[in-house]
Amino acid sequence: MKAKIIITPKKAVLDPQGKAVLNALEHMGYEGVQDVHVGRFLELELDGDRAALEPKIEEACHRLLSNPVIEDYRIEWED
Amino acid sequence: MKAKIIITPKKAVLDPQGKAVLNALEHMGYEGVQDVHVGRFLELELDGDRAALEPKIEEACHRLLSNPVIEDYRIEWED
Amino acid sequence: MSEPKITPELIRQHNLTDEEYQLILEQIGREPNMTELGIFSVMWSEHCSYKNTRPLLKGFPTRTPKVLVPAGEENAGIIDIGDGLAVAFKIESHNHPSAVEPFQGATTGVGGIIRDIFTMGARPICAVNSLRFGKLDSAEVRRLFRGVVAGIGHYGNCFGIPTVAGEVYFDECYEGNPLVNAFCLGVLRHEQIARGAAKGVGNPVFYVGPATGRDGLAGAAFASQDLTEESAEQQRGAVQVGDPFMEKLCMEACLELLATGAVAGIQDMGAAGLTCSTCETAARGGTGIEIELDKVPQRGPGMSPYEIMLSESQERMLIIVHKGREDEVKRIFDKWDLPWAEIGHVTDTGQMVVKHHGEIVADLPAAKLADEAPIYHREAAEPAYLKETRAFDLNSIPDTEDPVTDLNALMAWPTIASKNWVYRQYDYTVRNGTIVHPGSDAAVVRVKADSLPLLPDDAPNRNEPVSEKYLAMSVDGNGSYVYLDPYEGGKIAVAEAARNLACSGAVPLGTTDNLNFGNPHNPELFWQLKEAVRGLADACSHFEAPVTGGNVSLYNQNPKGAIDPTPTVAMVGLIEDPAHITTQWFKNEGDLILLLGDPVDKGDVFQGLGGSAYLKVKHQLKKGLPPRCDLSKEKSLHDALRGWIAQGVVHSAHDCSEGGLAVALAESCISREKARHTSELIGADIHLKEVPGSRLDALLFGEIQGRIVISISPVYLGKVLGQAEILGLPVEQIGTVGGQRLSIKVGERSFEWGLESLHDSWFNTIDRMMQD
Amino acid sequence: MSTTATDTAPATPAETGQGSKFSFGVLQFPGSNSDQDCVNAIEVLGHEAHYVWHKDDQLGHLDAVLVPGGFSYGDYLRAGAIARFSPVMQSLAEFANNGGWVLGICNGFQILCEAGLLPGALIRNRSLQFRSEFVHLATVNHGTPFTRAIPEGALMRVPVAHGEGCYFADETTLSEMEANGQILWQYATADGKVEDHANPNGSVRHIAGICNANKNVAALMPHPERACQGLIGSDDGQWIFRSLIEHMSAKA
Ligand SMILES: Nc1ncnc2c1ncn2[C@@H]1O[C@H](COP(=O)(O)OP(=O)(O)O)[C@@H](O)[C@H]1O
Ligand SMILES: [Mg+2]
Repeated sequence: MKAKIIITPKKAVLDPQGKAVLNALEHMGYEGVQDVHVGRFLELELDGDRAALEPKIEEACHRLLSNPVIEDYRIEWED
Repeated sequence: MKAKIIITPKKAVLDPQGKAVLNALEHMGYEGVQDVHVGRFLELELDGDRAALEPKIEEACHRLLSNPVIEDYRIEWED
Repeated sequence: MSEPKITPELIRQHNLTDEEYQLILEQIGREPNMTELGIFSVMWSEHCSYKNTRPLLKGFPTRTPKVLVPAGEENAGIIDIGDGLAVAFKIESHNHPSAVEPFQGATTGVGGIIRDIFTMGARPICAVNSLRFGKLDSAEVRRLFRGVVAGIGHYGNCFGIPTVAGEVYFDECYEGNPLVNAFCLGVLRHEQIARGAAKGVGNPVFYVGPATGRDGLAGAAFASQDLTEESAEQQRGAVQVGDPFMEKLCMEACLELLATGAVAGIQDMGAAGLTCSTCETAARGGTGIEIELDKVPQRGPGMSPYEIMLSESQERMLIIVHKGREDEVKRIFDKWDLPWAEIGHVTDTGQMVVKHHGEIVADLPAAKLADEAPIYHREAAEPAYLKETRAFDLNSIPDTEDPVTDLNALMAWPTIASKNWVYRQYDYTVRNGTIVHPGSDAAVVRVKADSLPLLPDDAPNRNEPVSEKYLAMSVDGNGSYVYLDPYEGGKIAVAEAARNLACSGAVPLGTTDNLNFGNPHNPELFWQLKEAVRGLADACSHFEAPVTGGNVSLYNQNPKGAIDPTPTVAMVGLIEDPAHITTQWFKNEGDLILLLGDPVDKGDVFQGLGGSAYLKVKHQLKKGLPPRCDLSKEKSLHDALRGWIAQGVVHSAHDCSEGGLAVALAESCISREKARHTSELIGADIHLKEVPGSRLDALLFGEIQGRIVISISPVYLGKVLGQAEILGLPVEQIGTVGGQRLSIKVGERSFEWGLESLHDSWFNTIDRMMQD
Repeated sequence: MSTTATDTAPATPAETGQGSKFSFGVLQFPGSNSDQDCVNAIEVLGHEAHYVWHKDDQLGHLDAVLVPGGFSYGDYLRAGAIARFSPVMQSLAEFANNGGWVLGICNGFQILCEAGLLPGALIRNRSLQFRSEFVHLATVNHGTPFTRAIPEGALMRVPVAHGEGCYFADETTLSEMEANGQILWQYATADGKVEDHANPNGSVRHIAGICNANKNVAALMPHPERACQGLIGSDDGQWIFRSLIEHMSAKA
């Protein structure tokens, strides 16, 4: 079982990385890109009962994996 | 329209971040986590014709957004 | 989008008292609107107005003939270093933001202080930091420590400024309220000093740097429901995120622009961003300023005037340009791919006028806002706890029976242990100027031609060679001493900084200080502040190290109470000749070890144990009278040391601070780092005389002030002792350098430490504690 | 199968008969921060250095090009990833393909790898922390334009300052590089042992610096340009620049 976690900067928080990538894409002539956000991706390989794991992984996301002050996260489960 | 790009280190490449997260999770008593991989997540907000954009974004992934020597990528499209 | 009505509730949320609100009504002769209320609230905050501390700060010595720009006049003071060159330096705190988000809090702290320096027209050449955390055995403290250090490193490393010195203390009083004080120093030629004044009616006002977002609005503690339709979270504002890359470009562009002569005034947007920069420049210029918010680059749609004016988005500057030279701004900022916008102009009305969608949203008297904030003479009362701490009798604790274990414990105590875990995360070699790296008493950097800002193409001195200068700096501040005796503690903070400079061979040029204290409304806490400032001021006068600027951070408390009052003092000194640059570690087998200053205070043999590291580590006590500081003795000691250094006599000099003589000796044996995992260890054989009535713990671990351990070649012994006698300075030979052990004999008793294990516990403790 | 660089290296502008004072270009990207240090080092050695702005594309007049350290474009995305697309990098590729001498340092190494001018890539330090410290470098191949003046067996004490300096290349590439003598420097202990303990970032085979198959493009993570004067801690870094100067003089 896998939990895929995507962590992105909160909307209101400055994302200089996204800006830099956006500028680079524009410079290189890629058109049609309106905005870029850069975040992190975590893949957890898990073993056990999903129902039991879910709240734990949620908690881990909040406490350790993301920084709730500046980041949002979401989890996708895959069996 | 959005292109969501997930970039992960190739298997053969050291993933110290994954290791660190795995250790931290173990340390904090989270059980059932077998392995962790850490990568990057990019969200591109796009405007235009998807069929026309697809090959371009593919190319951008290959040329700029990922480094094929050390990374794999995959793209998910969302309307 | 209607602005809410001003209610008592709203006024209170803006941290304004009823009296202050009355004063606002008097100053503007009407009710302020929401935006104006916000503007007053930030301008009259302690951070911008110093309303609680201004009367105290008046006591600081601020002028000597070398001071070119004194404290308080501009963003940073400036001091002459000779040959037409000058330095600008300042320290600033980012304590509360770092408690909320350690990494970003620290980065934006570093970014802010670097901006203050290049705003003066100076090129920043090095950074220093002073940090306080709770005890390292708490996971939460480790998280904050890790985040802050990574943040400071990230900003400085990316920006390309070497972080060359600092200090870190761990004490439970800082739990939940870490202190993050960042210092930056820049250099410039006298004629390159830039001013933050809006001069020249009609001159255009430019905004340069990234777009304005809702960053840092939480500071204004404001939560009105119908200001915008955005989510509550966005209304609260977002944590400020630092972008060192952007700031590096911004600095290069600003220095390039300043070299053209097109700039009439320049000011960074720090706390209270656009508000503070517009009204302060107008106040300094004796002019008015008018801006249009529609022209301000904005990160998101729908920002209100209130939000735009109060945003603390980072890396932005306000530049007033001589009319007709607008194109130079555009050319240079386009070259650096930086956003710019012309947002207004200088007026002669004395008013700060802000327009939005064609309407006037603020119209306030600039000078009153900037300079006529209320001033408070707060009540001060000697704290009750002092009775108890002073009454502590050192006779109630037994003398040490096992100095070997005690020294090992002190060396491994995080406050004393090597901070290499910290500074190995800081680039300290960039700019090719760092001569003494972190790890000695004071850092030493050189000023060379490429340290200076650009000159105009037609400057007559453009190709003149620049004579190299050598600057030393140290930051110090022992909060426990200040807690136990604010006046003496304040003096000691300055004396220690000066002593560290003397050990490196430098003469003090000036001081910048950061006052980290508790709530000034509490008379006991205000007393601490008042007394400490008096101590700082007396000591700065004594060392002829005028205060060129600084920062006040009040309300530092956690639920258990206020932090220990912690003034951090950064002092900068000058070394004339590179041959005089001195480091703290022993170098040559056979050198003689001398102690400058008395081993113990003969009048009070326990002196130095009160408030000491030893008392905390061994007896878990923060009590007693801290050491006294005799300023004139200190000064003659420093002068004598510099004299011997100039005569080429001194091979190493290290002062005794936390942990006393034994720790200073041990550090002199083991602190020379040559490369990764490669320290050079060299032993010492010490013989101390027993002082009648004294105790072993006081002799080895007492922290009486005014002591320096030096090593010299044996041929100079007579010379040094002879000169010391003439000067009336207590100097004694206490041992020799050499061997593979540190051995200390006291009378008949003898103690020994292996260098490897001393080094291991000192060098690796923090690293080991952080491995989790 | 080792050939010396002098056999294989194509002509450089220096060969066309300039004096003995060589002209080095130092690229400047937005975010470069060791560019001044490179100029400083070259000047200490008595040669000329000129900044080349990232939007310029003229390199032909230069004898050698240094790609300096720093955080080009903030190192956003990946260190060096964005810089490689700037105009000057197109010219640099040409310059290198024509046999021009190119030395990348720190961020310069990252950029050259990203640009494909050198094999492999640089990833996060295994400690996940920035590392700033002096290291010792052992020279693996003394027979290149970048190493020829380094005394046999000598260790160079130079600083590192990077967060992403862990060199990676796959095994095939590494074996090829080794066979070609493209591994130039490895991290060593103070007594010359190449081992894990000495390695500040976790690089494969403790690699600190490499060159291309043609031996005219080299790069390393440590900063030799910050170690060219005893006053700032070491002058061992001079050997690398001296090698290049000696080589160019021999060719001139
Ligand atoms: N946060 C830090 N950043 C950089 N250098 C530091 C830091 N903390 C300590 N250091 C360095 O470690 C050495 C020892 O510091 P400290 O024990 O405070 O010295 P002292 O007691 O002489 O003031 C000094 O060279 C100091 O600059
Ligand atoms: Mg000291």
